[in-house]
Amino acid sequence: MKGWMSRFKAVFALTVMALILSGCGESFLSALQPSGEGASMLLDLMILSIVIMLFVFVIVMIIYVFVIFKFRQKKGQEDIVPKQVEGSHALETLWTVIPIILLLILAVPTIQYTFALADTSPETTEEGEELDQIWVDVTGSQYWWHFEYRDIEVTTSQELYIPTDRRVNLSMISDDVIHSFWVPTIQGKMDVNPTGNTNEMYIQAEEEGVYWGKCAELCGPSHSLMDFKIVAVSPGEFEQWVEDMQSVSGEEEPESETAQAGQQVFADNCMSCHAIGSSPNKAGPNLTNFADREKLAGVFDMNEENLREWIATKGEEMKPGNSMMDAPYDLSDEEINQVMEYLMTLSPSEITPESANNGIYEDSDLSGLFPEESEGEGEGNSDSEGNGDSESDSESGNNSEDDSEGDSSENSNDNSDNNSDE
Amino acid sequence: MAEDVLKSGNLPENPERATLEGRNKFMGFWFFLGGETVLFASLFGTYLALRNSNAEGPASEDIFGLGLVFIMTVLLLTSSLTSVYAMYHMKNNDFKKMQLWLGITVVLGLAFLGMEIYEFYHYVHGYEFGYTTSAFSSAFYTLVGFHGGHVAFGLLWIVSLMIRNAKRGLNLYNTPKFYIASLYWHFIDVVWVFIFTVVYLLGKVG
Amino acid sequence: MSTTANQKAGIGSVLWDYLTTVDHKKIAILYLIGGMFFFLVGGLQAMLIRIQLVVPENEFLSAQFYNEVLTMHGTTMIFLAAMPLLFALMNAVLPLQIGARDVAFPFVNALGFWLFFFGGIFLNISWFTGGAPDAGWTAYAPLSVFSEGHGVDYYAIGLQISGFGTLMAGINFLVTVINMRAPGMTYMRMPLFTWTSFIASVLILFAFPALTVGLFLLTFDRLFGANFFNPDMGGNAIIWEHLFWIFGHPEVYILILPAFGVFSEVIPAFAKKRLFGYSSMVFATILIAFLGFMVWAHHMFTVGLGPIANSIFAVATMAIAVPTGIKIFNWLFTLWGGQIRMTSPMVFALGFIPTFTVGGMTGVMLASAAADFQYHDSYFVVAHFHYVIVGGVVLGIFAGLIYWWPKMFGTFLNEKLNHWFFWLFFIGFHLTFFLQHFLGLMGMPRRYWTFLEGQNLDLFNLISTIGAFFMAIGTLVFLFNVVKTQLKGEKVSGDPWDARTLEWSIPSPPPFYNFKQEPLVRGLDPLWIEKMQGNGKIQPAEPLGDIHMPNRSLTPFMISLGLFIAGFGIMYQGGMWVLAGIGFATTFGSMLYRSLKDDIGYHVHKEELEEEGDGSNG
Amino acid sequence: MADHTNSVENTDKHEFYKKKHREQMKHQVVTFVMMIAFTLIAFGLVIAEVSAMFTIPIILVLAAVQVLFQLYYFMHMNEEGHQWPAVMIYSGIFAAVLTILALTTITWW
Repeated sequence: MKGWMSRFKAVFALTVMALILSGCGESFLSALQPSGEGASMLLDLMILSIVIMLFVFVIVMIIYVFVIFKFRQKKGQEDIVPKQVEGSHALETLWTVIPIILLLILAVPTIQYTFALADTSPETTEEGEELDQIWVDVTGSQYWWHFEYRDIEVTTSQELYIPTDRRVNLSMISDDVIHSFWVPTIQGKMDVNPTGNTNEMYIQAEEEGVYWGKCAELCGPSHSLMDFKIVAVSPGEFEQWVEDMQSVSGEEEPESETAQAGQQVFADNCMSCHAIGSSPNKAGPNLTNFADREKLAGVFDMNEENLREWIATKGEEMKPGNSMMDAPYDLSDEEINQVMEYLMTLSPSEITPESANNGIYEDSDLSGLFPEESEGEGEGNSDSEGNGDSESDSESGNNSEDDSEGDSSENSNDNSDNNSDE
Repeated sequence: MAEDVLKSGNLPENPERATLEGRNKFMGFWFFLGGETVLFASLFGTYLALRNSNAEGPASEDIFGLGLVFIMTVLLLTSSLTSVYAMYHMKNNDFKKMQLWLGITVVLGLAFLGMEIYEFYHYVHGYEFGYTTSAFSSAFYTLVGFHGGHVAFGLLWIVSLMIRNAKRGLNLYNTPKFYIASLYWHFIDVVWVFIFTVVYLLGKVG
Repeated sequence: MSTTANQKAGIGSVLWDYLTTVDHKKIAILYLIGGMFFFLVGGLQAMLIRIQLVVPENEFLSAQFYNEVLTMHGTTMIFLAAMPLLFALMNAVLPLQIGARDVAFPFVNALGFWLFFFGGIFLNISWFTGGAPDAGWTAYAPLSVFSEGHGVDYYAIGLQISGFGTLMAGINFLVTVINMRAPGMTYMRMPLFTWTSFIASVLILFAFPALTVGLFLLTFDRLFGANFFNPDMGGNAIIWEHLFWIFGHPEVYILILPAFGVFSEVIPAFAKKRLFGYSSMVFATILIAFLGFMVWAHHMFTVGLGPIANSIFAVATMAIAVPTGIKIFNWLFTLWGGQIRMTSPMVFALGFIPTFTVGGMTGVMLASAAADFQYHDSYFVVAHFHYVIVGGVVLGIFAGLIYWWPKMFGTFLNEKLNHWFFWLFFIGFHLTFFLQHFLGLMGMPRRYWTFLEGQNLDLFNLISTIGAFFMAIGTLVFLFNVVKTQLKGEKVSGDPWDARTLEWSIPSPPPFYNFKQEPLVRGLDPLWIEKMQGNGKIQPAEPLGDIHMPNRSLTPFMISLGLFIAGFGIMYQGGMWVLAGIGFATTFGSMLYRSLKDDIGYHVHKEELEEEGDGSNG
Repeated sequence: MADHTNSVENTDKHEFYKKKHREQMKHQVVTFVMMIAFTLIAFGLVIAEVSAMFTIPIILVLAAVQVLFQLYYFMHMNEEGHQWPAVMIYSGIFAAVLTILALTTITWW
């Protein structure tokens, strides 16, 4: 009877709790309004722990309030000497055993979820076939994010496009100090270490949308401005986006004359740090689809005024301590205008953050992105598995290998390049 | 009791713990050694984590020579024994012999320290294995250097005790001091046992 | 030699008295002044932080300055405010509670204080020489290694100096408890505050060396080109995180355990009942300390240690909730059936119970490794540790200060003002921090200089800032109360609270030798026993005789001053190496002086003692 | 807490102590010889290049035993009045083992 009652109470409390919590924050940012598999699991776990803890809290408070009102000394009682109780084995055993049970209830799902979230092996369909995995090499730098899609030669920065039909695996490393990759609505956070300790996690969005990501580890003055976005689009849109991005070489000539002049200025002054088209990680963000971005430098509204200030002041006031402040360029107002015009032409794809919010769902099995699949299921799978394996090798703590590499952050990038050459 | 403690003469069994001050020193110093254990553990841990991170500089197999290390080990182990002898004579209230054995301890310690300095010099100039060469070199010099610093401090301590008390023999005021100095010396030896095992021998084995 | 009376003296001689004192009660006052000073400095920094976050995209502080303020707020509050204030209580009370005339190492005790003091000053000088440390109080490498200027050097060297002081203070208390207890004061009769201070000292002994090493490595990396944390040369930043948290987690218990001890004194005293389940309280304390050493990696769940390590540390962390829960229920059941007097220390203790329970709840939630992926480094964590440290440690410190104030100073703080202080502080605290739990889950990471508009974070941040002002006003009320009370200087009896333990059996403030005759302890809560079964006075364990006292000494001050000077030399190098030479010469010279000079103390003679009344609390 | 400042006059007792000390000293010399022997074995194993799988555990065990010798014989932890030192040293070793384990297993992955 008691068990039934408590279960009922738990379900009731859970529902109420979920309702209260979901009123908190914005749907693109709040961990309490999950839109991804990981964040949903985590919210379940959070609610379970809150319910258990509230149960304890309520008991403590009942005793507490009772005791304070009941046993407060009243006028004229100053001489009463209460009984000096030494303790009670029964009671003490009770409040040792019950917490242990409650903690066990929490510990079991905790461990399950901890392992589940760390699992980056391929997903399987209902028929037991392995889905192709998308791996993205993430690099965190002061104060921006770089994303390289492994095997499909697409590079982007600041805004990561993912399809909604499957998990996207991330392999993360930092270029300088420790950062932490956090998209509260999609998945819990994971640190991005500089030391050759590559971290892996998966993200999965259940619905289309633009989700805000944050850096969660103090990384310098502009730590609070190191935002990024996850743009979750339907698989068909994602496939198209990839194809559009792949077709950019950076040599395309813009239509207007000002923009052409801007392209020249850009090539002379900016190309040492920035790239357009697929390229290895450089000192500054990749600008292939710059004009499609929702935000400038991750946090500012994408408008002319902001862009001008950014280029003219190198973001000194906007993002203190950013590494563009060291860039040697010196542009005239006219040149800035030209570069701005050129930058605003960098819109290679129809698929933009708007596509994530337009409610159009295009289906695809993404097989176009994995050409080796057509040669035969088995081979394709083993190949993508191979990637996972090479990563898990380094995960198993092969010290000597990692150490001897010294600059293994670059090596891991090289590896992925090699893979894509094959 | 105060002034009595300065009188030399017959001492009770365990003179180092005969006074409250002595017991306090004795206890406090042991606890300090407990803390030192964690200090060296942190250094050992750091070293073990970085021992393969030689960043294209020399690796442990390339530079460590076991001959020198073996001699250093024997020197330090022997000095541990000689300081036990010193305490033996202290407990028998034989001041002269205690001083003699402490003197031998100091000489052995100095020899150890000299060889360590030679070893470092050799690495830096013979192998270009400097403090800033790699994470491995930093960890190596820091760990072994911390131990060397402890040896140097221990030598200074014992020598100043010997000089200070040279003319007045043993009493209840200075026996605890001698005793804890010898505890310190043994502890240094304990650390070295791990250094030669973990740093040098494991460095050779790989 | 025996200067017994505290005659009115000039500023110079008072200053000299405090510079050279080895009396644990005066050292307590020094710790109190130092700790309070830094508490106010840290509080000011907290206010700056809250003002900056009052509205989105505020530009009250620059990004760099904000990072310096947040780093120094954390560092100051933990190392320079909370710990010394606890040491103030321990020094003032612990020897009295065990019936000792002094601590085991009076000289080392003074040295501990001066090292802490100079370390703290050293750290704060950074404000005036080009910028304070800016890498967070955790100083994660490699950010702390790459940090420009000398800020982080000040952090590393300043904490190193004050860390030595803490270690010595810890060893001193350990030996004091083991060797200096009065006859009859067995371990299981020791007051809980003594027990928890003892266990906290054990933690200090084993936790601080890890910090010492970590700080050395950081110093070497920054100043001498070592490569421990430099990824390009094979270094590994994770080592710093481990070393820091191997120290940092026990540090949390170093702070909270003595606060638990304070509550375990205050609650029985004002419930007029002995502590419920004394032995399980002792056992729980030991268990917390033991488990506290095996859980540091729960600060590192998101670092990428892998699911196996995360699970192990998650379960170990959850286990700590059990002994902590035992404590909470034991306090509640001490109250049960008692005669509760709502004095101000008691109000603090009662405010602590629900607040700390919330802190403990969120602690268990954080222990759930996977869920921590959401909480970690968000405002949820900020809220959690302020609930534990303000709701536990700070409330404990103030409860203890107010409770033992008569014993330390012989005066009585105004109760009405204390209640005002409590309510302003308590309400302000919950306003400030409760909503921060939600801010964190709503997507606000910690250590954010500014937050953007349109994220629905504005309202809660505003409320939080308003709460912070309440806390500030409350603290000012307390300061006003202290000044007012001390100016008035009304003397109180030895036992103004009608309390239970040994420290209340002697006059307030106690004579410099504490106990005229060693007390004979007949059980737990010795004074209570004598009140119930005897004449209310503790029986002596020895006939009146000469009392041995240590000599005063300036050496601790000089040793610390030397390290302080040397710190600048090591940091600025170049021509400043001279300073390092001078500093180390001063330090080692003073140490040599100390060890060469026979310092055997002096005696207070029986005849002098007889003139001074019977030494009871009368 | 009386202090035994009065020295022991009794010569018989004195002789007894001396004899006891000599006994202990013998133990300590034996200990020393064994420590040297252990050192020789450890170095010998490494120089002889016996397989690492075999050598590493052996030399670590030899080191641990040497440390116990130092603690119990040279530092007299086997004598009475050493309960607290033992508690603190073993606590220190406990913390030390955790530290080293963590730093060797979960700093690289």
